Amino acid sequence: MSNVDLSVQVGPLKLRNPIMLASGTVGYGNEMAEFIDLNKIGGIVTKSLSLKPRKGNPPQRIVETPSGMLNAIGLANVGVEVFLKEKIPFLKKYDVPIICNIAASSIEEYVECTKILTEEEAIKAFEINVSCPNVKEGGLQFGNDVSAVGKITHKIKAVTNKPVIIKLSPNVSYISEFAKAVKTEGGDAVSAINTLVGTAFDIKTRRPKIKNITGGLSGPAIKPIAVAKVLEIKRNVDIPIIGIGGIMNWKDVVEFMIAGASAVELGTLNFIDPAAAIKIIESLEQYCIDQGIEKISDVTGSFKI
Amino acid sequence: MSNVDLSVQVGPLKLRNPIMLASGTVGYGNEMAEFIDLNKIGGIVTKSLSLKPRKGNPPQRIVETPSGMLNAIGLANVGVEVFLKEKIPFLKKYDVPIICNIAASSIEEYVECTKILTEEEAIKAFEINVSCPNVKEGGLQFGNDVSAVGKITHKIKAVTNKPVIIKLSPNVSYISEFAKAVKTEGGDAVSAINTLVGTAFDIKTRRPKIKNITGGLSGPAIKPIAVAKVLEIKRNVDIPIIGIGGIMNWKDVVEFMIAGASAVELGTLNFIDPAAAIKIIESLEQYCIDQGIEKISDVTGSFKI
Amino acid sequence: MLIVNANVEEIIELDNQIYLLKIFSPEIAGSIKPGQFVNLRVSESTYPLLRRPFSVCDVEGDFFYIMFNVLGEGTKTLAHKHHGEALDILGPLGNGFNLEGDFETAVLVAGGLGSAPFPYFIRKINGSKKILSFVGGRTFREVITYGMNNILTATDDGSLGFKGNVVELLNENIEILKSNKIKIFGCGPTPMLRALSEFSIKNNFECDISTESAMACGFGICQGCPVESAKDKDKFLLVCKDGPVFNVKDIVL
Amino acid sequence: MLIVNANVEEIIELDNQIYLLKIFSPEIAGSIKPGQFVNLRVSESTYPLLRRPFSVCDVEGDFFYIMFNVLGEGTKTLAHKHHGEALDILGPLGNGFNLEGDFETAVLVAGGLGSAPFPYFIRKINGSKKILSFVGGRTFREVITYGMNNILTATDDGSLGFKGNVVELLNENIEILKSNKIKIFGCGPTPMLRALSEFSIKNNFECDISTESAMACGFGICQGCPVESAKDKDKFLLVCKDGPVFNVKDIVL
Ligand SMILES: Cc1cc2nc3c(=O)[nH]c(=O)nc-3n(C[C@H](O)[C@H](O)[C@H](O)COP(=O)(O)OP(=O)(O)OC[C@H]3O[C@@H](n4cnc5c(N)ncnc54)[C@H](O)[C@@H]3O)c2cc1C
Ligand SMILES: Cc1cc2nc3c(=O)[nH]c(=O)nc-3n(C[C@H](O)[C@H](O)[C@H](O)COP(=O)(O)OP(=O)(O)OC[C@H]3O[C@@H](n4cnc5c(N)ncnc54)[C@H](O)[C@@H]3O)c2cc1C
Ligand SMILES: Cc1cc2nc3c(=O)[nH]c(=O)nc-3n(C[C@H](O)[C@H](O)[C@H](O)COP(=O)(O)O)c2cc1C
Ligand SMILES: Cc1cc2nc3c(=O)[nH]c(=O)nc-3n(C[C@H](O)[C@H](O)[C@H](O)COP(=O)(O)O)c2cc1C
Ligand code: FES
Ligand code: FES
Repeated sequence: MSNVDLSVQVGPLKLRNPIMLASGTVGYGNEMAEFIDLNKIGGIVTKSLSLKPRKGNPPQRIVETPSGMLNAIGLANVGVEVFLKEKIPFLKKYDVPIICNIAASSIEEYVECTKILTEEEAIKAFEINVSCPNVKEGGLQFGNDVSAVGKITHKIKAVTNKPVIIKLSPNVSYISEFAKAVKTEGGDAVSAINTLVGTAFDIKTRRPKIKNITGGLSGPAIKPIAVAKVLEIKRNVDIPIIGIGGIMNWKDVVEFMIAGASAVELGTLNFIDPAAAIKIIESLEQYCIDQGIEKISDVTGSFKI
Repeated sequence: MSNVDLSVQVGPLKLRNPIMLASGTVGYGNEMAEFIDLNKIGGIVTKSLSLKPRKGNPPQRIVETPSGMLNAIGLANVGVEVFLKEKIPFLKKYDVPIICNIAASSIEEYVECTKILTEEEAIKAFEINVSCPNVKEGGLQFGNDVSAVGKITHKIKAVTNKPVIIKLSPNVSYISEFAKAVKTEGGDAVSAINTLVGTAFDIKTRRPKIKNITGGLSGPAIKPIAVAKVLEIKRNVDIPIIGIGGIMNWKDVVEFMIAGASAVELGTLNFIDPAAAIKIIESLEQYCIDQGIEKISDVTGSFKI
Repeated sequence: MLIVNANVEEIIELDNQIYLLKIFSPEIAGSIKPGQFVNLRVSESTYPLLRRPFSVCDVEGDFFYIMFNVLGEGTKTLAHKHHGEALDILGPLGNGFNLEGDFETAVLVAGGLGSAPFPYFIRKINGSKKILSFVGGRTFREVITYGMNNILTATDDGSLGFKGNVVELLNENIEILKSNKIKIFGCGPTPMLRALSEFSIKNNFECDISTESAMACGFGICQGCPVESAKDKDKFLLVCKDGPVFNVKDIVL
Repeated sequence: MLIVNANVEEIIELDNQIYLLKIFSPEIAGSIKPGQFVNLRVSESTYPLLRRPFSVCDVEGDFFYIMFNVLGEGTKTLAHKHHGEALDILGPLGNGFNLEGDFETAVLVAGGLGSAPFPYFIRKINGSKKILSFVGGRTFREVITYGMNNILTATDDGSLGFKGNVVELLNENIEILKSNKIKIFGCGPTPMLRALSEFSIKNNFECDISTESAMACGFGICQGCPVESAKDKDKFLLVCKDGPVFNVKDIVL
C-alpha cells in the first residue's frame, strides 16, 4: 500500500481513480467483469441509451484502419426500460460509479430519458452524447451546432440534480466554443472526444466497407487530435474535462492529464485488452511513486508551454 | 506499352497521370530527382511560398505518432524571389507540370505572390494554402472562415488566368461548404486535405514535443478522415477534387479516386519511400489492365452506395 | 473466457500456402470445444490494432492448432512467428457446434478454409458418429482436406472431383443423405453457407453453420458483428457471442 | 544517395543491451564515409511509420555495421531482426567528419552511444593520425568503448574512471591536448556537445561534432531537422543535409 492519492474530481463527481471505461466499449459491464474487478475502476460509462430500444445499423459495422478502426454501430441499445430492469441490477452489485450515457433524436427525448433514469439512485452521473452521426436536428447534427448543445445542456440540467457531462464532437472548427456553451448553460463537465468521421472503400466492389457509408474513427491514430482538443478546451474554458481518444497505456493517460484532463475514458483498448484498465491503474500508482506525486489530480493541466 | 489512358483533367489542368507530389514533402524537386524520373510524375506542388523568405519554427518540428506524424515546420521557405531565381530553373529542365503552392498572412500577400508568379510560364497552376495554422486574420484562421476562403479565391482569380486550386483545411465542421464557396467564386478545383491539428506531450518534461505546441497530423492514420472529406465534397459540390491524406500505395489512390478525387497528392510517403510515386504509377497501369479500365479518369467518383 | 499468454510451438506450412500454427496453452487446449474460436493479438504494436479471430483447428494434449492462409497484415505477421514466441490469446470464445441430438452421421461441409474447425470436430466425435465430408473450392488448390476423412470433393472449375459447388455435390448425393440419420455441419464463405441453409431447410436436414463477421472485440462488448435473427426482427444476434455457430433456422444470412 | 535492398547478416548483442547490426550491402559499404548515416525502414507496416537514422559504425568488406540500444518501437523491431531478412536502406546520407586538415592527433569524444561512428573513423584513419579517445557515460554501464583505442573514461557517478563528465575530463588533460596538433571529433547527447563546443572554442581547438535531430526524411525535403546557424540568423541549417557533422563554429546548439 502506497500513500498515493489516485482519486479525482470531475466537477461534483468523485472517482477513486481517473480511469473510466468509455461508452460503447464496455456494453453494460457484464462481459468485462469476467476479466477485471469492476470495483477497482474509476467509473463505467454505459452504452448510449435511447428511450426505445434501437436495433442499430446492418452489417458491416466495423473495419480496421492504420492504428485505428471505423465503427458505425448505429447506437444499438436495449432502451431505457430494459436497461433499468435487466442491466442495472448486475452493475449494482459492484461499488463502481455508473455514468449513464444518453443519445437521442430530439431534445425532448434527451429530457425524457434523463427524467426516467435520474430516479435510479445507482446512476451517479449522465454523459450526454450529442456527437453521434445518427442524431439530427433540421439536417444538422446536434454536435455541430453550438446553440443546440447549449439548449440540450440547459434542459437536461433542469430535470436532474446529478452531474451532467456533455460528450463533444471533434468534427468541428473550434471545440472550445462548445465547451463554453456547456459551461454557460450549467453543464458540469465535458468529455472529449467522440470519434472522427471517416470512411473506407472496397476497391473491388467500389462500395463503402461500412454499410452506413461513413463511420467513426477511434484508436491510437486519433490520439494526437484528441490531446489537441483537450488542450484547446483547457486553455479557453474553465470546465472539468474527461479525455478520450486512442489511449493504449498509462503514458497516454498521463499525456491527456498533462494537457488538461481530470479523468480519462478507455475505448477501443477494451477490445484489444479487456484487462488493460487494471494494469493502467497499477502503473499510474507506480508512476506517482516514482515521480513523488502525492495526488494524481495535480497532474491535470500541468503542461509547461 | 499498354493502351491504358492514365491521363486526368483537374478542371483546366491536364496531367499525364493522377499522381502528384504534395506541397512541403518534395522541397523544390531537386532531392527527389535523385530517386525518380520527374518526367514521369503527374505534377509537382512546390513547398508553400510566401512573399518574403520565412525561417520557419524552431526545433523540434516533427514527432512520430501511431501510423502518423505531426509537423510544425512553420512554412519555412525561400520566398517568391529566390524561388524564381534559384529554384525554378532546375524544375524547368523537366517536362513536369509545376503547381506553385502559396501561403500568405494576408489577402494582399496572396494576391501579390500570385501576380509575380503568374508571369513565369513554367508554372502551370496555383495551389492556395488557406489551411495553415500560422496564417491568421482577426485571430481566426482563414481556413476556418468560409467567407475569407471565398474572398481569397475571388481576388486570386482576378490576377491570373492559370488554374487556381484551393487547398482546404479538414479542421472544420463541413468541408463541403468551403468547396462550395470556392466554386461560387470561380476557383477551378479544391485539394483536400491539409493536416489535422494535433499535439503530443513529453510526459517527463510536461512540455509539448513540438516547439510550436500543436502540429499538423499526416500519414496513414488520417486516411479514413481524408477519404470521408473527399466523399463529402463529391456528394455536395460539382468541383474537381485532388485527394490527399495518408496515401501509402496504389490501392489507397484508387480508394481516393472512387470517393471522388480526379488526382491525388503523395505527402508523408515521400519521406518513407522517395521512389514510391513511380511504383504507384506503374501499379495503377497494371490495375487498369487487370480490371479492363481504359481511362483511369473513369474511376473518379465511381463509388456505389 | 480467459486472456492467456501462450507460446508458439511451431509454424507448419501445408500445401497451397496454408499454415498451421501450433500453440502451447494448457488452458485453451483443455477447455475449448469444436467450433469455438480464439482471438489472437498478432503483435504488440498498434498495427495491426485489433485481435484476429481463428477457429480452433485441432487439439493435441496441451497444444492447440489454428489453420490460416495469408490475407493481410495480421495473417502475414502470424505466418512469421517462430518457436518460443509469446502469443496473447483471448478464448475460448463463442458457442461451438451442437454435437448433441439424435443423429448417426455427421455430414461435414467445407468451402476453402472452412475446413479449419473440422479436424478437432472429428477428433472429438471420436468414432461415436459416422463422418461424411464434402469439401469444395474454386480450384483444386483451394480444396483443403487436412485432418478430414471420408471425403468427396467439388471444384468450380472441375479441376478436382465434382464440377460445381459443394452444395450441388450434396444434392447429387441426396439419396445417401436421406437414407441416413444425419446432421449437417457447415463452414465456409457466406454465399456457400446461404446455399447450404436453403438446401438444409428445403430437405428438412438439421444443420449448424459456422459464420464469420468482421469483429472488434470477439466477446460481446462492441456490437460490431451483427447477424439478422430469423425469430426476432427487432434485434440482431451477435456472431461472436450468440455464434459463431448457428442453427440455420435461427438466422437470416 | 540510394535506396538499397540490403540483407541482415547478423545481430550481435554486446554488453549493456547494446546491439550491433551487421548488414550486407556492397553499395553502402563501398561508398559511405565516417560520420555519415543511413535511414532504415525497420518494418513494412505503418508502425513505426518513418525511417530511423543510424550512423555507420563500421565497415568490413561488403558489410557495414550500425550500433544501437533499444529505446522505442523502432529499435525494438531492429533488435529482433535475424539473418537473411531484407532491410530497406536509404544512404549514404549527410556529410561525415572532415578528416582533412593539419592535425596529428584525432581526439575522439564520445558520450553514451556517441561512440557509434568512431570504430569506422578509426579504421579509416588507419594509423595516419594518432588517436586519443575520451569516453563518458552516466555510469560504467553507459560507457561504450567498442572499437575504440587509447581510451580515457569518465562517469558522472565515478563508477568508472574519472568522476565527472567527459568535457571535464578533457579539461583535466588540457596540457596533453595543448602540446599536440589535435582536432577534436565529438558525438553524444546535445548537452555534452554544447559543453564540448564551448570548451573547443574557448581553447581554440578545431572541433567537428556530430549532431542529432528528429527526422522525417533524412535527405532535405521535409525541413524537419533545423539547427541554428552561427553565421546566418535568417535561416536554419538542416542536420540531415548540411550535417549531421558540423564544425562547432558553424552552429549554435
Ligand atoms: C469466428 C471466426 C473464425 C475464423 N476462423 C478462421 C480460421 O480458422 N482460419 C482462417 O484463416 N481465418 C479465419 N477467420 C478469418 C480471419 O479472422 C481473417 O482471415 C483474418 O482476420 C484476416 O486478418 P488479416 O490481418 O490477415 O487481414 P485483413 O488485413 O484484416 O484483411 C485482408 C483482406 O482479407 C479480408 N478479410 C478480412 N477478414 C476476413 C474474413 N473474416 N473473411 C474473409 N475475408 C476477410 C479483408 O476484407 C481484406 O480484403 C475467422 C473469422 C471469424 C470471425
Ligand atoms: C544522424 C543520426 C544518427 C544517429 N545514429 C545513431 C546510432 O548510431 N545509434 C543509435 O542508437 N541511435 C542513433 N541515432 C538515434 C536513433 O535514430 C534513435 O535512437 C531512434 O530513431 C529511436 O527509434 P525508436 O523507434 O526506437 O524510438 P522512438 O519510439 O522514436 O523514441 C523512443 C524514445 O527515444 C527518444 N528518442 C528518439 N529519437 C532520439 C534521438 N535521436 N536521440 C535521443 N533520444 C531519442 C524519444 O524521445 C523517445 O523517448 C541517430 C540519430 C540521428 C539523427
Ligand atoms: C465500437 C464503438 C462503439 C461506440 N459507441 C459509443 C456510444 O454508444 N456512445 C458514445 O458516446 N460513444 C461511443 N463510442 C465512442 C467511444 O466512447 C470513444 O469516444 C471513442 O471510441 C474514442 O476513444 P478510443 O479511441 O479510446 O476508442 C464508440 C466507440 C466504438 C469504437
Ligand atoms: C513535413 C510536412 C510539411 C508540409 N508542408 C506543407 C506546406 O508547406 N504547404 C501545404 O499546403 N501543405 C504542407 N503539408 C501538408 C501536405 O501537403 C499534405 O496535405 C498532408 O501531409 C497530408 O498528406 P499525407 O498524409 O500524404 O502526408 C506538409 C506536410 C508535411 C508532413
Ligand atoms: S465482435 Fe464485438 S460484439 Fe461481437
Ligand atoms: S530530416 Fe527531412 S529535411 Fe532533414
